[in-house]
Amino acid sequence: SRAADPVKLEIGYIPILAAAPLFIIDGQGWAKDAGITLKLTRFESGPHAIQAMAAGQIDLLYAGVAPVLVARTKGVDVSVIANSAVEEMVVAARGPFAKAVGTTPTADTFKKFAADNGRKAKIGTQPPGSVPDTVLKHWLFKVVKVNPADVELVPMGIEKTQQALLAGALDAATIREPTVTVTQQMDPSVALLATGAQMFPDQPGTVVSARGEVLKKNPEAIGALIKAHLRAVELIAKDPAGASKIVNEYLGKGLLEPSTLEAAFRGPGSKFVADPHGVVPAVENMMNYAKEIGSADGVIPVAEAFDFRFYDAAVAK
Amino acid sequence: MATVKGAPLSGAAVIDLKNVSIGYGKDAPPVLVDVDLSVERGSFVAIVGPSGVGKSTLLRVVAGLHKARTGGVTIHQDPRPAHRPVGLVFQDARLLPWRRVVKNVQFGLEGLPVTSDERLRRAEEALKLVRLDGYARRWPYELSGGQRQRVGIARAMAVDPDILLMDEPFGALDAITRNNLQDELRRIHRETGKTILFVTHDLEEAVHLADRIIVLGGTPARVVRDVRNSAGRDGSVFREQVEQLRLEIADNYSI
Amino acid sequence: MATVKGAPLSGAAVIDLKNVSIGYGKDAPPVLVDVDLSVERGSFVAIVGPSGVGKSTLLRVVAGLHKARTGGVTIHQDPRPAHRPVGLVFQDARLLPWRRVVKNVQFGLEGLPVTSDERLRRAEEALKLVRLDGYARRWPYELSGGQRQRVGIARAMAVDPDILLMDEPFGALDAITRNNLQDELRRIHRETGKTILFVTHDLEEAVHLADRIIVLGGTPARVVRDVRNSAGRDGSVFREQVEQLRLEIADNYSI
Amino acid sequence: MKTRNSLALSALGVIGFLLLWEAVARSGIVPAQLIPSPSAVPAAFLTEFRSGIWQAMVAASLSHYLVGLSLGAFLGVTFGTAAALWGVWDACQAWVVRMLRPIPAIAWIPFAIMWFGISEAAASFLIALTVFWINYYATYAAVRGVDKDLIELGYAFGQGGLVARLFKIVLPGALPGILSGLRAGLGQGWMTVVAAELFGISGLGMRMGEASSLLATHIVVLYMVTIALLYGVSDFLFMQVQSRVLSWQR
Amino acid sequence: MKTRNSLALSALGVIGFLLLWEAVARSGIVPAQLIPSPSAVPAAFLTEFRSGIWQAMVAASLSHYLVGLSLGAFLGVTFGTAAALWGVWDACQAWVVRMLRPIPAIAWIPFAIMWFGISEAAASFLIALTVFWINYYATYAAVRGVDKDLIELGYAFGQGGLVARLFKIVLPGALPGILSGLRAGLGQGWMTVVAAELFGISGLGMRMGEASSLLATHIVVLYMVTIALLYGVSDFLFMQVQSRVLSWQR
Ligand SMILES: Nc1ncnc2c1ncn2[C@@H]1O[C@H](COP(=O)(O)OP(=O)(O)OP(=O)(O)O)[C@@H](O)[C@H]1O
Ligand SMILES: Nc1ncnc2c1ncn2[C@@H]1O[C@H](COP(=O)(O)OP(=O)(O)OP(=O)(O)O)[C@@H](O)[C@H]1O
Ligand SMILES: [Mg+2]
Ligand SMILES: [Mg+2]
Repeated sequence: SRAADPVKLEIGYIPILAAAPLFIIDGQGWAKDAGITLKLTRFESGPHAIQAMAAGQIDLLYAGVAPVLVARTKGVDVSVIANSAVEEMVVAARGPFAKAVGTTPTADTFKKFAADNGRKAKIGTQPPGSVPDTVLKHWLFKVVKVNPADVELVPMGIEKTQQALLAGALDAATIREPTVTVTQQMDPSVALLATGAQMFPDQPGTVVSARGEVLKKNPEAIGALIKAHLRAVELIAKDPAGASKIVNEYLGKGLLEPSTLEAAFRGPGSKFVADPHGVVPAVENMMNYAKEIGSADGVIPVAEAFDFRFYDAAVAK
Repeated sequence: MATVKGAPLSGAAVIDLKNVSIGYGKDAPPVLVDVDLSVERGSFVAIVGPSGVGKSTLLRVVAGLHKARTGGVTIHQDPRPAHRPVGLVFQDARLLPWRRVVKNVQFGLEGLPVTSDERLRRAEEALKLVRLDGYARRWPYELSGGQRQRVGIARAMAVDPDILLMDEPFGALDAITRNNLQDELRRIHRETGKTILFVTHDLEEAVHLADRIIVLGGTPARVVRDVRNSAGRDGSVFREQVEQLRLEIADNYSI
Repeated sequence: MATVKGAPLSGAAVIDLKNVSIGYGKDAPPVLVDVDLSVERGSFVAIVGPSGVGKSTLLRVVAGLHKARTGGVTIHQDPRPAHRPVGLVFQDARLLPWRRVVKNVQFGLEGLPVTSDERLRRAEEALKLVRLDGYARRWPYELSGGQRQRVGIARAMAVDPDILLMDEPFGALDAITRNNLQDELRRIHRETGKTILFVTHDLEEAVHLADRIIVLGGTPARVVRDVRNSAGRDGSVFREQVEQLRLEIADNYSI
Repeated sequence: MKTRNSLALSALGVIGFLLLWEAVARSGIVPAQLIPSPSAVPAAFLTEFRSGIWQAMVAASLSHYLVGLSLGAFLGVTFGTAAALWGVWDACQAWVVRMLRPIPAIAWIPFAIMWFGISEAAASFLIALTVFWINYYATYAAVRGVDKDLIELGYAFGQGGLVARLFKIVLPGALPGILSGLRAGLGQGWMTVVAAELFGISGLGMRMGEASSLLATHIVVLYMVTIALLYGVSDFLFMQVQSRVLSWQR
Repeated sequence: MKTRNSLALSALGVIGFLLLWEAVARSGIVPAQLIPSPSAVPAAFLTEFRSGIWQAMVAASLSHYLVGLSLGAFLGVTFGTAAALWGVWDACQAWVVRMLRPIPAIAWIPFAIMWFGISEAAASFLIALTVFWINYYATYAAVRGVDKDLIELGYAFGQGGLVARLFKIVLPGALPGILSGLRAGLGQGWMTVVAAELFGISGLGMRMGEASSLLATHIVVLYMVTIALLYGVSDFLFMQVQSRVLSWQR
């Protein structure tokens, strides 16, 4: 199958830690070994990437599961073929609010903060319907049981969320690695209020998805790629330090120290899981909850969006 | 500039206005009405009349820059208003501010099949004619009022047109410069047989230069007098002619 | 407009230029040199000379619009170039295109402590003076060349200044309009005792109006003649005066 | 041209454009989820209108837009005039302006957040910023280009003082250029509304961002058409006013 | 003013600005991680320069910028002139333009991806777009404002044909306005570079986006200063050329 002319795959990614397996595959040359030429393209956000995918500009994508599901309802032929990370989103607080709620936030601490400061706590997240918004609401109203009158949710882009948090315009925000670590290094007052698992068990995160056409045309190459993906996930677990050096070439080269990335890999916000099977029920749960709070109209059939063949074949050997 | 173009077919009307009325805007009253004017090849016609009567307007219609409301205008028997081979001296100098003097003078030549060397030669010749040979490289804003007007004259002269329309060309010039240019103009007219339409507010000048004088007057204006003039430069015939015109204009003076 | 301001302190120099030289740019040769000019209150001075000699430039220096290179300029004994109470008629009409005629005429009044009713009254009076009462609501682009120039005259007249500087104000006007305005100017000068500096290229006009005539000539230009004039309107003294001046200018004619 | 003719031609142009768009959307040469056909807009409008979202978003954006536009235009014209008139001030600020000018709205967002928090004011600030630059440069050039002869005229008639010169000569003379800047700013302001509302301030931009992240392109297009309409009407009105104000030009 | 004086004043202005910035950054009145002090820039520059990233990003962005700028400026001037000259064409396009004008660069990104893929061309397209609009409006107004008397002059001297009229009267007469538009576009182009490179096309914008999402603000500021410098130099050169080209103005 190693043809003389290698298969070309264009892969899009969002520059977050959860895309680390992709960087390792490319950095270690594992794709080349499998006769695949990779072209990596960075995207600011999932929707832009999905648009590019719908236009046939990229073949695979490392991004959140939500845009993929949405794209399918719009008739775009994409499937999830593997998982990359789960439980990415955490809630970080800063300044007086972090002090006020401490490490074990309760409904009362929220109420007390609102009363003491004469204003509600402002928590930044992404727009309604997005994963961060849904899981944050789940944590606030289902887990901690905060009175909705005591908080104010501010929807914005993910990058703006971090800036707003550091600027003190927000009291807390949903963020993910590597920014969690970076933020904490920059501002010691930043504290984690909830981990991803606390917010929503098995909180769905970043998945590997592919265009149906590509799956049909190059099944072997995809299989090889998923195998490499599994290897990369293992490497991260076994050797976070080594992994962080490779990943740093792609993510924040010259902007971050590899040690920061290593800390992020070891932090509570990174949990790499390649198996896509477990994601299905988690997504279903999440969608049910989204429907319950009215930020989604209906439930999309989730299982159809998953194509387990490549993962199953890869673990079988 | 002083080349004779073809044989001046004396007697043919090169400018022919038939029952023309002219106005600005749609609903405003007309400025000029009932203008019948036939100018023969080679004649030197002066147009006089009070300020605001419509002299410039008439010239603009002849040049094809303004459409007559009614009536027919033909130049060289051609009723199309465009591409008339006329040279025009505007009442304001109207130089292109982004061209140096010599380039301004060449402006009219650029539409003609003339080499750039020849253009330059003719522009320099025309500048010499108006006594501005030293000013070729100046910008228009660096000129005095009279100098600007002379550049405008040079520009029209450089084209060497069959028909020359001049709107108070010597208005801003001192007596001596004016006399020089009047003499030049007479010489050119004599040598080349151009047809010249010459607006002026100076009766002496009209009588001195033209062989036919058209007086505009009234509101709306019309041609009130059309005199053949054969007065020489000085002497009693000249003075009489001027005085008579002055009286006639005064009679029709209104505005 | 026709109010006598104070008692005309006859004999005092209201315009005083001492050894002035004037030029454009830094390194260019001067346009005017060695100008010594002292104008008494109430006098009517005509400035004549060939085109481009520096008449307008001299006027702009007196008006404080251009700085002399060397020498001293005082107006009303005041050496500061700003806030000189002069009225200026430009050689080009220089109307503000965004103001209607009547508003253009009011322009100079807006700096004075005058009510708006009074402004309007004076503007209308000035427009009547130049025979343009019907044109108050027009835009400048709707005027003929001579009408524009008359609006410029009305603008300066409306201010009713002590010193009136006029740069070929009647240059674009027909004989009759010009005669009317000359008569008005003489009347105003007689009645109000204004000091008038009047640039013209018309020797007859200079002799007819002014009681002193200054001839500029040469390169660089200087005052070549400064004559007291007492010729009446017609008659042999007038003709002689004009002829003599013509000859003198011709002698100094160069440019 | 007569107004009626020109209106007919405009309608023709718009109809042609819409037909082309519809044809492209239906032809399938582009993925349908990227370009919804214009015929999908009315339905989308009804849904959004019934739920009241449309009105709320339009009202919010309009208020950001108007505040930002007026502020930016006012400051732009003021600073542009000042720089064009005073050589010393111009020289002082020339390079500072050159440093600040190319900073994109996106890069200003942190500052907007810092100074104004996540508030309506922050959005207006960002809009004001882009509008400011366009007006600054247009005014600068227009004031520089005012006929020096007319300024001289002002001095000659005792109107050479700062205030008189400014309001009687410089600004009227520069008006055509200033108005052209204002008009360009009118559109640039709407272009920025979207970017300015991407960080948590509700309005058309936020709704578009939301819809876009859910790939609800028909909603995106609805709001794009909404913006187009709002802009179109304001631009049209502006042109009417402009042709009044500049009626002294032939 | 003498060139030397004005340069000194400019330097003074910039130094004052930098000092103010340093003071604000050090004072602690704003969170340090949001505004690094300017003194942090040289060190950041050295790191980025040594790793070769800086050169690569500058080269990439410069090429997007130049292509987009020339294309946008050329088309903007062309269409602006056409619309200003032909009433029929103007009427046809007036409302279509009004619909397209307010669409922000961000909303064009999907189209850019669709038409050009994720390529340099897409970035250039987005830059060209903003530059286009500014030039379009500036040119439109400038051409409209050309002295009608001069156009008449052209007709009188047989230069009334389209080409002659355009190149000998209309464009030279509109030049001051057109140049002011080009200048505004010069800056607007850089403002858009950042937005245009946020979707996977490498360049300054991408690097800034990366750095900003990792909160490496000193790198963000380094690139902002880089852009400022690139823009400042080009604007300065443009002004020199402009004052040459317009030397016929007093
Ligand atoms: N801005 C300028 N820069 C350089 N030279 C100039 C400028 N303005 C005028 N000149 C020159 O200065 C000289 C005097 O000009 P001025 O306008 O004073 O002449 P004038 O006597 O009024 O002539 P005219 O009767 O033609 O109006 C002329 O030779 C002219 O070319
Ligand atoms: N664009 C215009 N719109 C309306 N009326 C105009 C326009 N141009 C000229 N007029 C009017 O038409 C009449 C004739 O103007 P024209 O310029 O032909 O006069 P003229 O005889 O050349 O006068 P002058 O000797 O003062 O130059 C004038 O009353 C003038 O007010
Ligand atoms: Mg006329
Ligand atoms: Mg003069």
